[in-house]
Amino acid sequence: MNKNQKLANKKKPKRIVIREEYCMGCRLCEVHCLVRHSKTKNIIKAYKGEYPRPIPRIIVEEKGYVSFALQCRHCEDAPCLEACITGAMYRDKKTDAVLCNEKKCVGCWMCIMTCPFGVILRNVEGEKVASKCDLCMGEEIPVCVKYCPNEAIICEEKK
Amino acid sequence: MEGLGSKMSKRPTPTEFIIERDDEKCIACQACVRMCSNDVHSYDPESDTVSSDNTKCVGCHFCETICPTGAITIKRNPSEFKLNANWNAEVIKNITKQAETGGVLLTGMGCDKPFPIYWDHIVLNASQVTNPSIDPLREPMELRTYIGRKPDKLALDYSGKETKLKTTLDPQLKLETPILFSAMSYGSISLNACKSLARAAVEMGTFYNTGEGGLHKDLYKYGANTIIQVASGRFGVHKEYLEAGAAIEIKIGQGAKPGIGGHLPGEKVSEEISQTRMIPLGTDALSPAPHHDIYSIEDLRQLIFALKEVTRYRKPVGVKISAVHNVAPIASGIVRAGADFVAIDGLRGGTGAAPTVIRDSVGIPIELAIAVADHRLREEGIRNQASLIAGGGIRSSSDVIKTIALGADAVYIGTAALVAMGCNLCQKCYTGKCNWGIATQDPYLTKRLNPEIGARRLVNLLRAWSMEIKEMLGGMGINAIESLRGNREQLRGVGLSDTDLKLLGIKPAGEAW
Amino acid sequence: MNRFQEKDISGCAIFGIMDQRGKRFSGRDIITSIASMRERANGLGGGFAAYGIYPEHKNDWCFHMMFESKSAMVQTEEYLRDNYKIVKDEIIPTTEDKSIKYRPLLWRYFLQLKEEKAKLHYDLTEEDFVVKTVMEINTKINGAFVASSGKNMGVFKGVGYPEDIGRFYRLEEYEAYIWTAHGRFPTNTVAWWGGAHPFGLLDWSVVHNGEISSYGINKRFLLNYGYICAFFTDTEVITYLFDLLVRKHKLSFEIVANILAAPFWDEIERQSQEEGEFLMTLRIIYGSALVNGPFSVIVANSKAMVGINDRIKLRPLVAATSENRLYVASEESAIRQICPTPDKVWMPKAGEPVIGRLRE
Amino acid sequence: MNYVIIGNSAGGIAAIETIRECDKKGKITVISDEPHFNYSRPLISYLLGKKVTLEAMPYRDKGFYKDNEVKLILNKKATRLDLKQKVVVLTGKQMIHFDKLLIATGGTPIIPEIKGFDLDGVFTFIKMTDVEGIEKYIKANKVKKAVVIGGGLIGLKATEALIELKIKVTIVELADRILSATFDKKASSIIETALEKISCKLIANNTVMEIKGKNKKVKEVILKDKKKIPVDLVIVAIGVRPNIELVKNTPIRINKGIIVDGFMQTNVKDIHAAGDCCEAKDALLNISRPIAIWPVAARQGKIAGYNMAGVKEEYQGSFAMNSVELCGIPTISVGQTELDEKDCQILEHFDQNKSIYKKVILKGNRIVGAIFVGDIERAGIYTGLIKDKVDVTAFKEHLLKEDFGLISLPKEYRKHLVSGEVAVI
Repeated sequence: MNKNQKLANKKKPKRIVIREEYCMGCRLCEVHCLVRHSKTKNIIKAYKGEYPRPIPRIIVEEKGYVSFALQCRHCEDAPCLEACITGAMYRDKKTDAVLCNEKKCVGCWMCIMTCPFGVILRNVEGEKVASKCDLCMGEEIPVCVKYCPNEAIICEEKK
Repeated sequence: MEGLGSKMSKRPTPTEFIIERDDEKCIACQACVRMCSNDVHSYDPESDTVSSDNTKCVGCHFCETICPTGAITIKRNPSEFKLNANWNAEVIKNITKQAETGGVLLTGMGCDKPFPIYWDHIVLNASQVTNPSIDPLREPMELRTYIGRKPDKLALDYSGKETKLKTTLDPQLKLETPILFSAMSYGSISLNACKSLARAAVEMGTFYNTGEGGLHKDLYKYGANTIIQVASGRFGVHKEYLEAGAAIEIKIGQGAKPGIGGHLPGEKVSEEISQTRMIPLGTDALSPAPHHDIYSIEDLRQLIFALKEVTRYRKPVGVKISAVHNVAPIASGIVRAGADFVAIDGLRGGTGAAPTVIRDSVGIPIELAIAVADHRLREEGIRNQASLIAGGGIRSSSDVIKTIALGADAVYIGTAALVAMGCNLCQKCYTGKCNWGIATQDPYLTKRLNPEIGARRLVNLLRAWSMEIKEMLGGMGINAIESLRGNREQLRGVGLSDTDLKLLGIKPAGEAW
Repeated sequence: MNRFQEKDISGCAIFGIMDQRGKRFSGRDIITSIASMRERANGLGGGFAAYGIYPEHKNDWCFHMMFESKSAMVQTEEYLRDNYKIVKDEIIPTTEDKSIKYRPLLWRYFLQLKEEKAKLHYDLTEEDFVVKTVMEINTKINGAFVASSGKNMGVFKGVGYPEDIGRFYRLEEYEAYIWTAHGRFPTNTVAWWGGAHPFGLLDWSVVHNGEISSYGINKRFLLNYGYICAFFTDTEVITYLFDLLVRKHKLSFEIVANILAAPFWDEIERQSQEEGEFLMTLRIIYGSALVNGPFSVIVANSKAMVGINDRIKLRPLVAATSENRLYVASEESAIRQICPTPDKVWMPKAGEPVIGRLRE
Repeated sequence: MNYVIIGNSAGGIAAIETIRECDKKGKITVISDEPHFNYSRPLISYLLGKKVTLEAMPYRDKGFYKDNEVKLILNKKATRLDLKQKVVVLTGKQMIHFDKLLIATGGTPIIPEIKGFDLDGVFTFIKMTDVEGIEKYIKANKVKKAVVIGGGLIGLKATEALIELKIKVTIVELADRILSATFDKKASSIIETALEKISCKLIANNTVMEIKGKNKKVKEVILKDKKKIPVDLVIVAIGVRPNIELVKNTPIRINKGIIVDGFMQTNVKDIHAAGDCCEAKDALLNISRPIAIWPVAARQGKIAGYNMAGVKEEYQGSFAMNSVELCGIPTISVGQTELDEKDCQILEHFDQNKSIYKKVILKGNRIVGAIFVGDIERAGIYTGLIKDKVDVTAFKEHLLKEDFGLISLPKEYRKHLVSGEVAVI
């Protein structure tokens, strides 16, 4: 284990907090989420040159002037984890994040049925798999947090 | 000719801005479409492309900032009228607009005309050899400032064993840095903007000013760092309001619109604003040009003392005026009327809405105003009796320090604070469509200003300026701001006329002590 | 350029001796000690103040005058005669000294204010009237300068090294209980006799080493109280500040030290509530009298001698006592030159005054 | 502490995880009568249809038992319980002592009383061994035609898998339509139409009376109406019932399944039960009954695990729900999907062209059931509303709108969902 990994291990699990009062509805979180989960990780190529087009794992809801982004809450008592029949949905030991191993997922959608936030999406562009927020594993902070221009999505350490 | 008066008669004029969209970069994510309050951008699902309508663009640059690929550039329209020093493009456009509408031209922010900026013709001193400069990173450097009436001398009580203080100071405002946020009302700016200012004032140990919009219930908790304004409209003025702040400021005038009142259009008078201002929902909030209970200096004195009575002499009561020709004697009159501080707002001071012609043609620059007012008060031996706060177009720490050296105790910043919060001076505050969420009450837009970010940016600005002021002070070998205040020996003029130099009370560059 | 319009910027050596019993002694010692700090001066100014030298005229105002022309003297005398009874006037005795090249006409007057003038100016104290006289002469009569205007004291100064000036004025022949001295190193002003130190007003005399960056506001602060700073010297400003704060506002030297070299806010906050409030009030009222920039200064009047440093001690100041004598100097060596084994030698802290009072 | 778990599927494994979470030291022994170290039973149709490989069947990886320090006993059936000695007796008379026991023996297929059930080529469809048997049989006998008895979820998933293998399938269903237990008529008909499109034949209102064979191999089924269908393979999928063989004739109380309390404990101290073999609280119906679905088994296993390890956790009850993609159409049904219209209010959205059907069933001001066919995005939000028994009066008209989301919910409830703050409703 190198030093960086050691440091990463020490990090306290984070959680993403959504603050609808500051969401402007620009949807840049969606844009950057899509790019982060594209093959090329290049914003222009992801939009203009990738087929199937990648999909964002964050949802922006809007009604009137209220809007907010929403992604997996990585629940402590996650119903999707219980419901997953393949073991594709798992809890990352290091970060406590709920992740989906898309290679294992068969698209039974039990997770969609049980997720009370409705933030697990069917990705049917390629293999049908459940698509969800992975907290941008490998990034310092998730890109939705990083690029939200108004700090409507913030990262805070889990209590 | 009857009836021709104010009918609209439209004729297209060249747009002010051109929006350049780099189609190779545009990913049609529609962030610009969603964000523009002026509906400049639109998306065509058929071709999956975004296009822009230049005629609606006000040049606020929000879309440019938000565009994730940098595909948008806002440029000034290079289309030019035949070159004419007298009848320039602005003049032609204004006449055309008025020929169409028959109305007064409105604008926002401060005077943008090329009057001389005296700050840019004043330079500061620094220590060389004969005295050491001081490094503010290593040595204490003090910016603390007290605003309020000071006695001419200390009174001591010698009656007891030990000498005791007999002087009881009049109420003072303690500033950790000599910069305050000037009056911007809730109404002219959003509640989030007010919150940003208030929180920044709390963190930096300074003050923000309610303007004439009353005090929203969410803002009462910042009272210790609030200057409560009483203006001609008396919006939202009640006992609780007057007692909520640390000081009271009677607003007589504003640099951007000396001599005229204010007008908050009914569309901006939302539920919350109507409650705060205590006016009916959706009605225009009109501030009269004068206070109708102040037609003379005696009347002002009565109001000053009425306010002092209400607050039981626990809070300084000041008066804000715009800088006009007689600013010095007026300031003197105000001090003699009992004000604890006089705020002077110069020609370049901002506004949420003012007739363009007033904004650009009335009043004098703050540099001259503060210099003559300070001088006058000293001449009369009453400088101690009130503090001077100068405002109106202060853009940098250099402007701040020069203004203080000219004689101000502290400065008010308004426009600079707005810029820190995002404003790009498109001057369209009066439309209520501010894309930055500052000069608007539209809930779609106000949420764009996260007060945490706003406050942080304001704090950063004040920190940066304070640090720069300390550096400059240190350079002069001074470690307390009071030793610079009114210390015009530290200033020199460059390229100023003898009259300017005389009025500013400074020597020309090149002249030694 | 008019020499009056240039502010003095200087380095300098300062020295002061006081016999706190009031016992008078000759000026020989102080010439010796100031000579030892020759390095600190550059020959462009030196001077002395002496207290107790005119016991026979101790109730008369004594003006030490410098005239650059006969006409200036005539005008001045006319003005003085208008307002005062001239008890006595005489040339200030000097000796020939090769090092002293040019010299103005040096004259002293012993004066008593005419009663009718005092009545006419009932709103002024006699001291205020004397101050007014000094200001009038200094600003209105071309070529005339009042070097000192106190009682039973005098200022002796000129262009040259201080020891030469001292010999020139034959100071070994005078006896005083306070002597202060100054060796000047002006950096960019034209040397002239009036510009040398000490600066005197009433019985105040000030010798000063430093440069005051707050000069501009100190000057305007004084203007608020009717003091017109005509000579563009820091010394003048300090003199007036002492006159204002001690004579007019009746503040003690300790308090004045806390105004001129005010403690920092964080230091004030560390004090007890009462003390903190006192210091805060002082700073709020007298902020513009804070003397900012490097200085060490020795201020004297007929009753006391005070040495103070700036608030961060950017200039040297040493003090010593030996029996009844108090010494204050730029350098310890200068003290030991005439008092090799003092009882106590110390470096006053920044802003901490050294105060010697005449024991009654 | 000596923990013994009988059963190695959803309930058992969830129990292992929670016991280990709370008790790092105790000894855990798992007994399974299957040879596989673990696998996901619902995946067997995917395995048969070759959508997943054998390697993908386990839903916990190989290191799972080692990491959790579990002693795994495979291929041994627990045959008897000695409650006095606190001992489980295995095949071969091996005895395993326990301090705490979890019975998670799952379900057992319901076998109809049909003649010829014992013929070769007749299979149930529950376990991996079933798939192995079917695969072998198909290969050996070049199976072309099959009959699936039962048009429930298992039957349909089996059908789908067989169709993938290019076998013609006829479904025989006793009810008037497929998926009658979980779907309403409209939902059923969408799937029936889709089945037709892939040439799957459905015979409803009917049942198999007899299976006939030749050389002991299945050849033909005879329906109730005497109609004969020639077949090469029969899969019986008419449902499961709790597997309670082990506890019969013990003091452990049983009804349809093993009866447990709110802490998943049976009437005998230190003996818990979880999963398809037991019956626990149905949160919607407020009765005890077996709900044989994966998420419920996992939840019950988890609760049982906590309580066995001494951490008091109460089971809040569950309700029926199913998600399955049939013929490429995703479907979800939650809660009570068929109620008498007098007792409830029904909101419906039906788009025949797009084969999209959504239905929300309300009782009073609360949602008690929902069906989604074709478009299941965000269906979990409704599950949540059912589970939390949220009063939907304020946003009832938004429930089936296309943009329905958390934004349609009252701000306070939304905040509670997003930030975990306590809801004030």
